[in-house]
Amino acid sequence: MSSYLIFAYGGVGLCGIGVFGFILHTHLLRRLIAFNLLGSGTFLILVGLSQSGRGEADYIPQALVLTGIVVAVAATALALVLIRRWAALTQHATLPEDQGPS
Amino acid sequence: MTFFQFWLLFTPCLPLILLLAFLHPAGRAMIPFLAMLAPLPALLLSFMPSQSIELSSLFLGSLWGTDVTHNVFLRFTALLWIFSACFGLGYLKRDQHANRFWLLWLMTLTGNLGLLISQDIVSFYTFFALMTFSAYGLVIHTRQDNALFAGRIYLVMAVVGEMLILAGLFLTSAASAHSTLIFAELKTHLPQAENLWLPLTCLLLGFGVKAGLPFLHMWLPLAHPVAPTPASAVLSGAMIKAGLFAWLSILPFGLVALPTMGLIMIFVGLLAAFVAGGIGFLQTLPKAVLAYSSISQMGLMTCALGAALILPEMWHFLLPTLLVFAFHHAIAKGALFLSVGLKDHYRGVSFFIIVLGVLVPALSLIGVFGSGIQAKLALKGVLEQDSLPSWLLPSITLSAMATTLLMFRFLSLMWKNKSPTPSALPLSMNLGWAGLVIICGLGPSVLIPELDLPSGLSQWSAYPSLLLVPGLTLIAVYFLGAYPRFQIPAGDIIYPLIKLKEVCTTQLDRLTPHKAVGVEEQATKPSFSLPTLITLNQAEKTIQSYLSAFFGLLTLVLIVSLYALR
Amino acid sequence: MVHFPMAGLVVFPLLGALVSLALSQRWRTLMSFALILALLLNNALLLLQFYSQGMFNEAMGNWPAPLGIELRIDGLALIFSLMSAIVASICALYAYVYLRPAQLKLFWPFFWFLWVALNSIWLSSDLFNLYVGLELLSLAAVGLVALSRDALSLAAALRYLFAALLGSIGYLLGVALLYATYGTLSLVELSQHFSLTLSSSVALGFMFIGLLMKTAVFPMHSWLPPAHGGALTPVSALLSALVIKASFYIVLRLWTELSLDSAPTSAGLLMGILGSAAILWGGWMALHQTHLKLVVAYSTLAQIGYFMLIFPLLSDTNPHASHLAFQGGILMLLAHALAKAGMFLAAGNLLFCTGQKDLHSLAGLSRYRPLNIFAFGLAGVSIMGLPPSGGFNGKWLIIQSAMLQSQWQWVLVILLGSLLSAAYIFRVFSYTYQEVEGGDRFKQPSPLLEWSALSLSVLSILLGFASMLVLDLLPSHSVVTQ
Amino acid sequence: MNELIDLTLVCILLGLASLSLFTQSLFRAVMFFILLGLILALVWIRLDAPDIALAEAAIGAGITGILLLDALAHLRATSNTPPQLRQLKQPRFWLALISGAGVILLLALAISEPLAPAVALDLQVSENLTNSGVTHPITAILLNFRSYDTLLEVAVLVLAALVAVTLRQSDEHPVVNEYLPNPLLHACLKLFFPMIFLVSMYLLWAGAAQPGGAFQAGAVLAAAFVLFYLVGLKTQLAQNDIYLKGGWIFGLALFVLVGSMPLLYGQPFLTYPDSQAGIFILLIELGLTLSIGWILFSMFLLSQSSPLQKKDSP
Amino acid sequence: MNIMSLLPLWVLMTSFLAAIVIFLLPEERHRLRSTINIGAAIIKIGLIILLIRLVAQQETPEVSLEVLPGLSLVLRADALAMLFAGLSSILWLCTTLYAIGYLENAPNRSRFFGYFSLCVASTMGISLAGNLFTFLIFYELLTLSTYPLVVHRGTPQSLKAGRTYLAYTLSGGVVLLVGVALFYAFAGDLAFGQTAQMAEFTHTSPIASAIIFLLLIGGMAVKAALFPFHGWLPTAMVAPAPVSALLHAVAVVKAGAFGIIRVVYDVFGIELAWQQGYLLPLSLIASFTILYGSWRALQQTDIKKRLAFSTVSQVSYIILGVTLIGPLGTIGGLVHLLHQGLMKVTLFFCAGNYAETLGIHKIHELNGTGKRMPMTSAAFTLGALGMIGIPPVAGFISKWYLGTGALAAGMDWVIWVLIGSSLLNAAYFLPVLYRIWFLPQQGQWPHESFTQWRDTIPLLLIPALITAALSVAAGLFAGSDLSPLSWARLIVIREYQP
Repeated sequence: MSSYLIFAYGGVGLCGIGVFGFILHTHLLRRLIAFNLLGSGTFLILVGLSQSGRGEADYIPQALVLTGIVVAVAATALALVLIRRWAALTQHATLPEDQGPS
Repeated sequence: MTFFQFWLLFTPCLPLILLLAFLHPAGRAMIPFLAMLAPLPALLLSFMPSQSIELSSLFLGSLWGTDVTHNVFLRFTALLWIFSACFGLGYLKRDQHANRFWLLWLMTLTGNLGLLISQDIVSFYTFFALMTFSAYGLVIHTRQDNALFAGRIYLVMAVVGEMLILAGLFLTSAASAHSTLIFAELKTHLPQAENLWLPLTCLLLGFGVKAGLPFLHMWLPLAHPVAPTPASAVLSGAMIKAGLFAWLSILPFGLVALPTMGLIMIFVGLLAAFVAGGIGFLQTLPKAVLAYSSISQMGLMTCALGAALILPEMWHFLLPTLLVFAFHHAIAKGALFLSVGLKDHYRGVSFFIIVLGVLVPALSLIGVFGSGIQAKLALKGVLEQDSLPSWLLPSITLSAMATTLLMFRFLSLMWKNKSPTPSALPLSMNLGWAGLVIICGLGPSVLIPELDLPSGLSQWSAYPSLLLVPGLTLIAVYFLGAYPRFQIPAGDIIYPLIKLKEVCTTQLDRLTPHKAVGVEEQATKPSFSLPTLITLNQAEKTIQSYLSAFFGLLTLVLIVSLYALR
Repeated sequence: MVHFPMAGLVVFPLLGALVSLALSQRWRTLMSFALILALLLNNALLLLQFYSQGMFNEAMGNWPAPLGIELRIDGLALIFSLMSAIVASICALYAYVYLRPAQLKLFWPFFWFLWVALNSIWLSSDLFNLYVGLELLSLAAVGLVALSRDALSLAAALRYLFAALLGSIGYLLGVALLYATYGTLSLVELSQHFSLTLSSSVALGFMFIGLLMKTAVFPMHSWLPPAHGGALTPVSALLSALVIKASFYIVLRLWTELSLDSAPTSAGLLMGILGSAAILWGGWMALHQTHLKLVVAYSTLAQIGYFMLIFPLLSDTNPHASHLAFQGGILMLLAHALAKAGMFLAAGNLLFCTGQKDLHSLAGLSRYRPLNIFAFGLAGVSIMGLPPSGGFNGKWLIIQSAMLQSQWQWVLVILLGSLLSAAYIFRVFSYTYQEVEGGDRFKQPSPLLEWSALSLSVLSILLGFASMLVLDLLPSHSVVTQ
Repeated sequence: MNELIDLTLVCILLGLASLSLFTQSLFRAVMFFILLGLILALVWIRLDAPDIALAEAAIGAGITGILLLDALAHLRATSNTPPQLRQLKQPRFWLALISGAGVILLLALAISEPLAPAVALDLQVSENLTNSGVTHPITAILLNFRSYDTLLEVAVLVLAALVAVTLRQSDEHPVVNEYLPNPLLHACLKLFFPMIFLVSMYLLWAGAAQPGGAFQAGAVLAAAFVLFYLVGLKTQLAQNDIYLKGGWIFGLALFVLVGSMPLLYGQPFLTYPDSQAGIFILLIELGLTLSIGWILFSMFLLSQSSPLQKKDSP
Repeated sequence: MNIMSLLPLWVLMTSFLAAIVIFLLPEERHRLRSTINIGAAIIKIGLIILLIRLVAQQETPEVSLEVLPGLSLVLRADALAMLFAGLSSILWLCTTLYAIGYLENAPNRSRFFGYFSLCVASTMGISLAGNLFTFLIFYELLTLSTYPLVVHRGTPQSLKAGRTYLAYTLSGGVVLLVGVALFYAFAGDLAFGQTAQMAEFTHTSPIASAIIFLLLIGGMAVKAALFPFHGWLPTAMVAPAPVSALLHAVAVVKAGAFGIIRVVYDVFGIELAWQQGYLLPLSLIASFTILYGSWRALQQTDIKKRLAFSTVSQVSYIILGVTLIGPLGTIGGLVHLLHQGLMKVTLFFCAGNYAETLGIHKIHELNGTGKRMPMTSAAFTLGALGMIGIPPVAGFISKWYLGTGALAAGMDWVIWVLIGSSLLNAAYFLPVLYRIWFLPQQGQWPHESFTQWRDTIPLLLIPALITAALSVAAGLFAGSDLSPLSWARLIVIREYQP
């Protein structure tokens, strides 16, 4: 098993944990973290898996991941802005439907 | 278009044209006179030669025309209408609602004249309906309770009759494979119909309502007493004959032999002739007595028609006889009705004249005077056939007993109920009445020359036989008592029928679940159903909360369905 | 200049975004409208080009497909591009009048970026490029939702953002797997090598569900009603009419290009079931809403269900029927875009008139603002799928296809859905027809607002007569264009 | 041996991931996440992807971490719902577990299938590298072969910043820049700024031939801007809308202009003239670097002006 | 494509364009709106006359537009189409006149007349539809354009009625849609009149054919108010009188009936439908509806409700006529389409006059109206007598053909249905007439207006008189070449020609 593939499996693990966390958590910040984990896992799979298929560095997926990271950061930043604004307005860090009966 | 054809067209249209007079006050004042003149063209027409006109645009293609039968009917109808109108001129002088009476009068007249010249189903039916429904207005002219009741019965029965007629016409048309609507052609096709009895029954019963067949006769004794006297006269004299006319026009008499049906008709006719006499004797109103008399007389004609069904060959002889009989009865009955309107007005000598005058149609009806003799003799002569049941002729002879009883009852009622304070009578009423009495006295041989009837005097040898039965009856009455102890209300079986209907209605009402009648819809606003909304929102919220979970689960499901289940 | 019309689809909106960020208010508006005109013209040119030369590709940066990114104009892309051009221009016009200057200032860049994203998605035939386009679209949409800046719309934006992010990641995961398996990102090339192995299935599973989440297919729809119902009116219109179509468009592309119609009926069935559930749930919810815009938003949900129904009907056993379903789906998409945008705009006008969200407050509007009600009604006709309208024609074709393939369950669902939609739309109507005391107490929206709503609604009706113009653009009979 | 290191890294990765999600304290969670970013940078190096490693360190861990921490500070001040693991009784947990496990299972199954890519894209990259104007394949891909992606990606960044502006309250006062109290630190930072700027420019220049490029450079530049801001110099620049937005769109505008130029000459969009590809790429990259740096910085800046602070003072 | 072949389109467009213009006119422009309305109606009649002349010369102008692959919108003027179109155009004029008078000083006139014209446009579309698809389109359009008219008053009752109306018609529309879709899916794109192909299809797959027939008829039966689907009609009576007139006499119910005619004659072909045994159940249902509607009418106390149930019954005559194979029954059905329209519209006009002039809504309030409003009452009487089937009003002609047609088709029992229904008709109409003419006025009128007029204002009176006169003329001169009857004969001759 090449190291590429190992990291691809690692990516799989990250994805799984990310999905688990994303579903489990209602706190928005944690969801965001889970999303980032998912993203990282995906990137790992993308690069690791395609490189394990060829057995050498493949620049295309790497370039894609670079783009992906930037996009993810942009999304994260945007989400944070929204979350903060939401928290400021409502004093909550969860969405209304997840706040339980109140 | 020849002149005659134009005249033909003009005859039924004239009363309608006269209706225009209502538009102007001056014209409105003229209306009674105009009404009197309206049937004149018909009278003239009846003396013109037979002719016909085809009106292809009218209805489903109409044929109007006259032949001997039409002419006879037209003649007595026109005479009756003329003199009745003349009578009415005075009768309604002080009536506030005279205008609407004359309006309906003219419409009824249109119907009556029109149907007498129609030679096809649709125009006949149209005029018949026009006559029927307009006459309703005449019946309830006084708007009193008894008039309204009689009117309702009349209307119900008329509508039932119309419907039976319609059914019969449908079936008749079917027999000709819907190829024609002309009576003359239909008549020839009708015998080929599969179930001949069905159309025949429908038509017999349908027109029987008008003609006062027993069990369909109830409207007659109810309507005649309540209607204004001139209206009663035409109702009983002319309009009843419309039923007869329809039978003659449509039913294939002389073309087919239907012994059973003929026998039934004879029975029914005799039933009418006798029982109506009995019931009529028990009436208290002179007009009701006359109405029953009409039923009884029509029963005789029904008998004759039944005989024609048994023995088609005799139709040639029977038809003129029937025409004479119809003529005689119409005029006599008209005169009698008008005389009811006179009785209150005279005293002394003039009263005596009146009584004499009244006796003319009364005796004539019994068959011992004037036109009655000719009619009765002719009928008997025709029915003297071997192949007919042997009891028929004696029965007919015996029926004079019923008539005698009725006339006796009528005259005695007239006598008894005469007003203690008579008033002067307008000339027009006298004229109208006198005219009819005179015509009645003249007899048919004068007025219907085309039938070549033997003159009344030539048959003098038969007179005693005519006198026998009435005479015996009078003697019996003398001994048994002239005044009945009990009465049957006019309309006889209508009362049990009404009772029956009420019972049925109440029973039905009890059976059906009683719904509140006429409940208006409550004012319903389109409103939100809040509980539903809350529940739904809760569900939606739950879905929202598990939004991301659906992502995971559905992904798994989709992958499985993509890969494993393919 | 042969490359111009196609590149223009991306360049003009990008320019618009730049201009709207850089220039002062007056010039911003002016330039924006100039660019909108340019884009409309551009679309027209593209249409002419398509008529003359048929489907064509264009390599960005002159690098052909597997290596570079190729944009493709085929009938489908063209239809969607035209659709977005029409709807977006009218929405922009509406927004120009409707929004306050402060909102408008922020609206323009988002609007332009949205258009960039849409056009890039319509044109793209590269898996990763689609991802970037999707992200651009989602973020622009989230930004638009947040434009009204109150708590409700923030919550909606957040919900939307997370759904969109999850969807994007799901899609990206699929792309990763597909690239690793097939070594290419070009859709055309992928379709040549594609086979439905386990890893491909997993990839597609993630992609589809991700995309469907962005499309708001039941039961992943719950972000949609608050987002679309709570946003500013022109935004709602844009979102409902165009944005959700983008992710669906990708699903449709993938499904048809990868010839999924030939392999697994069960996946199609699943899609159909989801769609049916969406139709019924959306319709039922719309029937019970008390706020006008929520009714419209839930109606979008139900309409998405109709689009989903084409998947079980795409099959290669009956190419004719399959093609009918495809055409029907496209027509429905198009009609829905026009009608729903018109409906939202009309609803916005109605809300403007009354100043309240509640359906009860609509009483009397039919008397005093008939034009708006008419616009709403015309759009409603298409949404209900009553003839004559584009919605009806689409529904008709889908029903025909289902009948030809004896898939009666979908017919039943469609009909039930139609009845439900009729019920909720006429429910709104019945409120407006109520007569109230007190005369005309409503505000009067500017004619431009009224007419822009009406024009979209009328277009959705006219589509019912001009469906052939649209369908002629699609390849005849065979969906897959190699 | 190598596999062992890799496995260890993976284990650490997964462990950190779990910790960052399930640790009780939100602050710690963020810290674990930043740590994870750093480990990931290592992983990328192990995966022969130094470019990504750089980007991950600078952007993934750095910028994201800063933003998260910043947000956390505000959230902790207001949100009184402490993050906690859900109970096992909740269906949510089981759904999450099923989904997570299912995802892992299916993905694992999927990637364990033998791979035989039909298309050798990497070969095409190396074949065309000479025509691309740069020698580093990743830069070639990002700015030439797939420059269209990059264009849109920059648009995404601008968009994110735009949302931040949208949510800034209009009635807000400009941020009052509080000078750091320590004059020494102040001086040091002032000194650092040109150095960091230089690093950034180097990264950019290097990108043509070796790992590095606009994104990494931009991230570094953003750090420089933050420092710039913290020492209190010329912050008015960032308060002015024109400059703020001008900075964002500069790169994008340049990109669009350069990209559309060939359209006038009958070339497809984003085509570079044959010989001058390298120069144009550098030009674009310069613009992108500046813009990316400015955008990331303004994210930070705009988050400073959150109304939360005003809520504290009644 | 010459002018003449575009005529069907223009016929459609006259009212459609009128609708659009009216929608755009401001509410206050009453005079202009009336002018446009009447002008369009007159132009339409002119165009229809032109078309009728063309059709009489064995031409069938046709306009078609392909809207979906293999599916066209076809407007074709054949003889049957002209029957319905002619009726609609004449009654449009009358009803427009009436409505202008009726709604004088009422609010929402722009909306009313707009939808009104739209309604007529869809009726035109229905009549001119050249295939089922086109028919379906206009059929649904009709539903849509009548809804605003039904709820026009905006009261809770009318809104509720609107809901009921929609619930029925839209469900019917859905059923029809399925039927039409099935038809196109399996039998193919067949225009009206291509019955030979349909016969072929029916012989290969009889069950599918039967289902299609069932669905098509079922869908149309809702509008035609056949028995289980008649519930909307009496409820819809809350609408203003011109709407009731339009709904009951011209547009909605007739559209359903006309559709059934089309299906039986031009989709399946009467011979085929007869052979397959489709017609007997239909005629049974129609017969039942005839009796049931009359029976229910008898129980109503509200004038318009009674008229509504009478419509339920009368429209089934048309359907009954359709189910009777053979030219006579067909003529009866077709001609009743027209006759019933004329008579029923008269009755509704008069009911509206009573309500507007005297505030009378209930039957027991009618006492003595004959004196106060003689012309209206006369018109009402004529209409009612026609309904009963009393000559010379047109109702008799249709009844006659129905009866003879039934006998010719060997369905003797039908005439008893006709008779029974006529009796019931008499039972519920004659008392009304009796009250009008023969009973004295009781107290004050509920709400008297127009006291300066002897009867009522001319705009209300004249349309009623015109339609009454037309219904009499249609019966009286049924044999003439210009009568509806002869047109129906023409249709039948063409239909039964091999």
